[in-house]
Amino acid sequence: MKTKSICVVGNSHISALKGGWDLIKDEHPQQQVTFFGGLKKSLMNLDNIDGKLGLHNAEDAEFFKKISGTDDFLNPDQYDVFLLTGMGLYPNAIINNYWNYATPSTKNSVSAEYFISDEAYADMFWQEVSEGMMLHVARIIRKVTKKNIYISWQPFLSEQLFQIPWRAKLFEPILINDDYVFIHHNMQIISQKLKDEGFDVLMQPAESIFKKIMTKKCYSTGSMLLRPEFNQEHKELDVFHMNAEYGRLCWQMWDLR
Amino acid sequence: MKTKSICVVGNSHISALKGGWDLIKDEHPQQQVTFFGGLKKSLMNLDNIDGKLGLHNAEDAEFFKKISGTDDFLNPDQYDVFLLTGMGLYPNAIINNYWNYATPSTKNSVSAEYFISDEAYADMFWQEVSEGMMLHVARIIRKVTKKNIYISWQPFLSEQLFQIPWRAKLFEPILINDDYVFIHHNMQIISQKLKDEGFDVLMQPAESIFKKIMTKKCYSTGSMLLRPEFNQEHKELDVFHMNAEYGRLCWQMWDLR
Amino acid sequence: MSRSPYENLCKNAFWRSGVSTKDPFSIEGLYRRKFKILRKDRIATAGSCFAQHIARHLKERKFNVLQYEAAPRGMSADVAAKYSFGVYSCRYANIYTTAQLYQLAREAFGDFSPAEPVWEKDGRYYDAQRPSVEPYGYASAKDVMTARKKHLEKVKAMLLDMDVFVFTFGLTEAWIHTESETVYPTAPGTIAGSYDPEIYSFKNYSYNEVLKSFNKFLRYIRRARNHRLRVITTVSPVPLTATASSLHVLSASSYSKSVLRAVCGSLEGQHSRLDYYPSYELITAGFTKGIFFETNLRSVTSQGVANAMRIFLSEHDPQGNENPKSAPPNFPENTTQGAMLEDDIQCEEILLEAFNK
Amino acid sequence: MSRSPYENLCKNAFWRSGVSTKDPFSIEGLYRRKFKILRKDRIATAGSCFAQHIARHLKERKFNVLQYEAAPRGMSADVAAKYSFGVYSCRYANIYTTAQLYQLAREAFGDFSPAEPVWEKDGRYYDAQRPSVEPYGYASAKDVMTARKKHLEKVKAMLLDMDVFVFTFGLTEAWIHTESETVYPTAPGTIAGSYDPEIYSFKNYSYNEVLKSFNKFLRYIRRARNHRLRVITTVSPVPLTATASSLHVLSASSYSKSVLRAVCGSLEGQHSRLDYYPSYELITAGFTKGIFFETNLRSVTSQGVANAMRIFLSEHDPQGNENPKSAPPNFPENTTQGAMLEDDIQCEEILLEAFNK
Repeated sequence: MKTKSICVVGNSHISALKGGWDLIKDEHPQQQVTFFGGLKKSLMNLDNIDGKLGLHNAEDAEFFKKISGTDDFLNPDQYDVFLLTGMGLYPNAIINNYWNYATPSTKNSVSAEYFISDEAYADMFWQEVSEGMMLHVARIIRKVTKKNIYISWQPFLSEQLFQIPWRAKLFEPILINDDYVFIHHNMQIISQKLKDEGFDVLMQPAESIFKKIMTKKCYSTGSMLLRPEFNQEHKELDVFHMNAEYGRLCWQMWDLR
Repeated sequence: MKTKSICVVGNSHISALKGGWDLIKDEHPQQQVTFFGGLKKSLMNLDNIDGKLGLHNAEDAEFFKKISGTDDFLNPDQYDVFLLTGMGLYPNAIINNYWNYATPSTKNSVSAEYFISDEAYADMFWQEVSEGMMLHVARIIRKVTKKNIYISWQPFLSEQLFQIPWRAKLFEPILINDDYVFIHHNMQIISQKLKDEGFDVLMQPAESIFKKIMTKKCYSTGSMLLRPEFNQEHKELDVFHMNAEYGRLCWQMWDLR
Repeated sequence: MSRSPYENLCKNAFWRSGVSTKDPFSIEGLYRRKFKILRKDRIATAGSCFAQHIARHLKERKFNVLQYEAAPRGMSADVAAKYSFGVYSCRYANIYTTAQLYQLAREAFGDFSPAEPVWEKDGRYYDAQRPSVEPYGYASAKDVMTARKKHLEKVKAMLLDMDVFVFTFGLTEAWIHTESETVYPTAPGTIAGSYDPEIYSFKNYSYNEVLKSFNKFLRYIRRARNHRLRVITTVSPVPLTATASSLHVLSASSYSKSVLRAVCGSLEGQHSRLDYYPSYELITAGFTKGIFFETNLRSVTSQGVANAMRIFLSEHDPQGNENPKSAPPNFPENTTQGAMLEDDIQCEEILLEAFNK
Repeated sequence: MSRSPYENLCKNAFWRSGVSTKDPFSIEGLYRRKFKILRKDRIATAGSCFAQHIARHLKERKFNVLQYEAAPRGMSADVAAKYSFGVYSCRYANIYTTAQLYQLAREAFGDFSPAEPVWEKDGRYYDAQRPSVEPYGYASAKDVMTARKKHLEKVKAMLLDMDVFVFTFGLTEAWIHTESETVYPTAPGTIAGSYDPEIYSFKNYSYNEVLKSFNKFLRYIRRARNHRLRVITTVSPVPLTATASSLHVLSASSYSKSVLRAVCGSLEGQHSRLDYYPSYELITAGFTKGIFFETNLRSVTSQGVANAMRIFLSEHDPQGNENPKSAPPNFPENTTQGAMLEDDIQCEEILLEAFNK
C-alpha cells in the first residue's frame, strides 16, 4: 500500500476493515484511512450534496458523518483512492437457487427440479448487482472523481452456516457436486462487467476461503457490529460478517494504488 | 246550380269546362264563373301570395292572371265555391299496372306476372294523389277559405285510346276480365279519403262513360287547347282532353252548392 | 431457403403497416378481387339488410343488377320500400340464414314445401317466408299462396339466369318449425303468426350448419344451371336487434357474426369462383373506432357503407363514376331504381325491438 | 301460448337496452358465470398473450393460480419476464393454437415427440416449442432437451392437479412440420430456426380443426385425471401482428378471431363445465369505439383489461378487494408475484413485426 489517503465506504461490512486497520495502522503511518458507512440499505440513497457525498435523511446523515470521525460528508477531493466493501456484492442469487435450478454448466441436473440457462443466472445476478447498493455507491463516486475506485466482493458466508439447516441445504448440493466453479464463474462475469465499467475489483483473500465458497470460521468468529457506541459482537450465528483478522488479511493482500 | 260565383281551377282540363260554360252561360245569368289555370305542372307551385293565390314564376303568373280574365291572382273572397278539375286525379297507377299485377280482387291472376295485395295498389294510388297537383291546389285553397271545394275526377281516357296499341294493351285485359270494378273501387277509396279531408268529390257524368272505364268518343272529339290565343284543337289522338260538350254535361250534372 | 417465411411478405401482411398507420378511409389492398364483374353480367342480390346497400351501389354504377319483381309503374320510392319492391333481385325480402336460402331454392324448383307457410294476424294472412313484403297481409291464405307461387317462379328464373350472386350472411339465430325444420326469416309473432312452443323452436345455426347449407345451395342450383356462377359473399356488420340465445345480446352478436365470418373464410378457400368481400371487418374492426355506426351503435352510417363500397368498386369498377347523378326526389320515373333511399334499409329483424319492454 | 318468443326476454337480450344505451364501463350482465371458482381452487392458465392479464388479475385477487415453474429466488421482475417465468402456470410461454395445446399435453404424458424439436440460430439452440423462454438459447441441443424434459414433468403435474383451466384462444395461423404435422408456436426463423419450405409449411386452422383439437385435449387429459375439471375460455382481442395467409392482415385477423370466437361459442354449448368469458367482444365490439386499444390499434390498454377483468371478477369475486396493495417496485421479494407488469406482456408473435421492412 503506497497510497496516502484511503476512503472506505460500505455498510456493516466496513467493521471488519476498520478492526483490521486498527490492528495494523501503526505499521503504516504514511497511510490514512477514513471509513464512511451506513446501516442497512441507507447507502442506496447516497447522493451528491453540494459537492460532497452524503445522505439526505437526517438520521442516516448523522450516522454517516459520525462514523467517519470527520463529522462531515464525504469530500472526494480529500482522498486518493476509494475502497468499497460489503453492500450486497455477493453471489446470493446463484447460491440460493443452485439446489433447485440446474444449468448446462452445473452437475446437479438430475437432482434439481428445474433446468435453465446459464444466461438466466447471469442476467439475474447482474440485474441484482446493477440495481444494488454497491454499484449505486460506486457510480455516485465515479461521477465526482476519476480516482481509482476499488470494489471488493463481500466475503463468502462463514463455514458456520452448516449449523443453520436451511443454509446447509443450499450449500450441500454445491459441495457434493463440486460445483463451486459455477459460483466462481458467475462472479467472474460480474467482476468483468464491473471492470468494463471502470472499477477495480478485489477478490476475497484466498487464505480466508473454506471449501472454495465459504469463509473459514477463524475469520468470522467475533465480528463486531458497525455501530461504534455498541462495541459489540454480532450474534453468534451471524455468518455474514467477518472479524478484524479478516480485515487485517484484506489490508495485507489487497494492493490499492 | 244555385251558386252565384264559381271559381274553376285546373290545368288543361279546364278547357272543356270553359267551352261548356260558354255554351250554357246565357241560361244562367245569376251565375258567374271564373277560370284560373296553369299549363303542365305549374299549379304544383300555387301559393298564397299576399292573401291571393298565385304563382311566383313570372311566366306562369302571367298566364294564370290572363286566362282568368281578372288580370289578377285568385282572390278567394270573391268566390262562393271552388271547382277543381283535371290536375292528374286519375287512376293512372291502377290502369297502368293492372295488366301485369294481379291482386286478390282482380280476375287476371293467371295472365299477370305478379300478384300483389290490393293494399299495395291503394297505397300507391293514394301516395300519387296525395303528392299530386290536385290535392296541392285543394289544400292551398282550403288554407284560405272554408267555402266548399269541389274536386272533380279527371275524365277517363277517350275510347279512341284503342287506336294506340300500347294503350290498348293496358285496357284490353281490364275489359276482358270485366275488372272495371277494381278501378272504380280504388277510385272510391281515394274519393273517400278526399271527403275525409273535407273536400266534395265530383264523379265523371255517367252519360259520358264508355264501357265503365273510358269516355265516349263524342265527348273527346274536338277538345280545345287551353291557351286561348291558339283557339285550336288538341291533336287528333289526344285521349286525355274532352270537348265543350263534355263540359256542358258536367255543368248540367254537377250540383255545386 | 429464406430465414423466415415472413421476410418477403408485403406491407399489408403486417398489422403495423397494413392497419395501424392507416385510417379506415385510406386502407389499401384490403380487398383484391378474385374475378371480374362486367357491366353486362347479370347480378342477383340476396341476404340480410346490409346486402341492400350493395345492390343499390351496384345499380348506381349501372351494373346489371337483375330485377325480377319490380315495383308497379308509378309506385313512389316510399311505397315501393314499404312493400319490399326493388330491394333485392326478387321480392323475397331479407334472407338472414343460409338454411333459408337453400330452402327457398328448393321451394322454387318444386322440391320443398314449407310447413306452416301462412301466418295469421288479426284476421289477415301473411307469407311466413316473407311476412314483411305485404305489411297488411292478405284476406285469405289462398291469396298468400297465389302470391308465393308467382314469386317462386321469379326466384327460379333468377337462380337460373344470374351470372353473379351477391349474398350477405346475416344471422345464425332463427326460428324453425320443429318437426319439419322449415326455417322462417322472423320469429312467429314478430310480424305475423303466433309463437307456439309445441310447434316452433329456436335455432342457433352452428358453423357447420351454416357452411353446409350454403354449399348445398350452390350444389343444388348448379345441377339446374347451364352456365358458371360467380359468388360474392359478405357478412353483415349489423349486430343483432335481439337474441333468443339466452346470452347477452353483445355476446350473442359476437358469436353469430364470428360464425358467419368464419364460414365465409372457409367458403372463400373452398371455391375458386367464390369471393369474400370484407366490408364486415372494414366497418366493425376496432381500428375504425366505431365511426361507421350510428348512435344506436347498430346501424351502419351511409359514410360507412360508402367507404366499404368504394373499396369494393375500386376493384370492380375502377373507372366508374364516383358520383352518379341521383334521381330527383319527386316524380320518380322509374321507382325501382329510386326505391332504395340511402338510409331506408328494410330490416324485419329490427321489429323485434318492439318486444323490448 | 305467447304472441312472440321475444316478448318475455330480459333487457340484455335487446341491443338497444343491452348495448346502445350503455357504455363499455357500465354494461351489465354481459357475463354470468356457469360455475363458481373458489380461492382454494387450483387454477392453471395458458394461451395467447391476453391470458397473461387474466392470470395476473387472478393472482392480485389472491386466487390460487398455480405456479409450477416459478422464477429463481431473487430474480427481478424484468429478468423473470425476459425468461418467461411467472407468465403462466408452467413456463410454456404463449400457446397460440389448440393444436399446440393438445400436442403439449400428449408430449407431457409421453405420447408424442415433436419433430424438429430444437431450432438453431447463430450457433445457439432453442426449444422449437417455446423458443422465447430462453432468449439466448443453449449451447447444445442436448441442453434444450434436458430443459424440455424438466418442463414437461411440470406440465404433466399441472394438467393432473388443476381444478380450473383458463385458456385464451389466440391464433388460427401456425407453422407446422409438414410431414409430421408437429405444430410450433412461432414460424421457423422468427426467434430461431430457419424456414425451409421443404420441411415446414403454413397452416391456417379451420373452425373444425380448432374445435376438435380442444375437445381432444379435454378428452385426453380427462383419462389421466381423477377429479373434475372446469374450463374458462376466452378469445384474445389482439389482432395478428402479421399474416401468412395472403389476405390483408385486417381480413386475416377478422377471420382468425371469428373462427376462435365461433369455436368458443360451440364449446360453451357442448360442455356444462366449460364457460366462455366474453372479454373479446367487450374489448373489440364496435360499441367500444376502439377506446380499449393503444395507438397501434392492436395492444389492449390496461384500462381495457381492467374493465374486462372487473366484469369477470364481479361474477367470481364480487366481495374482492378492487385495489389490492401492489408490491413495491424495487427489491421484489417474491418475483413470481411481481413478475408481470401491467404493460409488459410477452408476445412472441409481435416479433414478426421485425420482418416488416
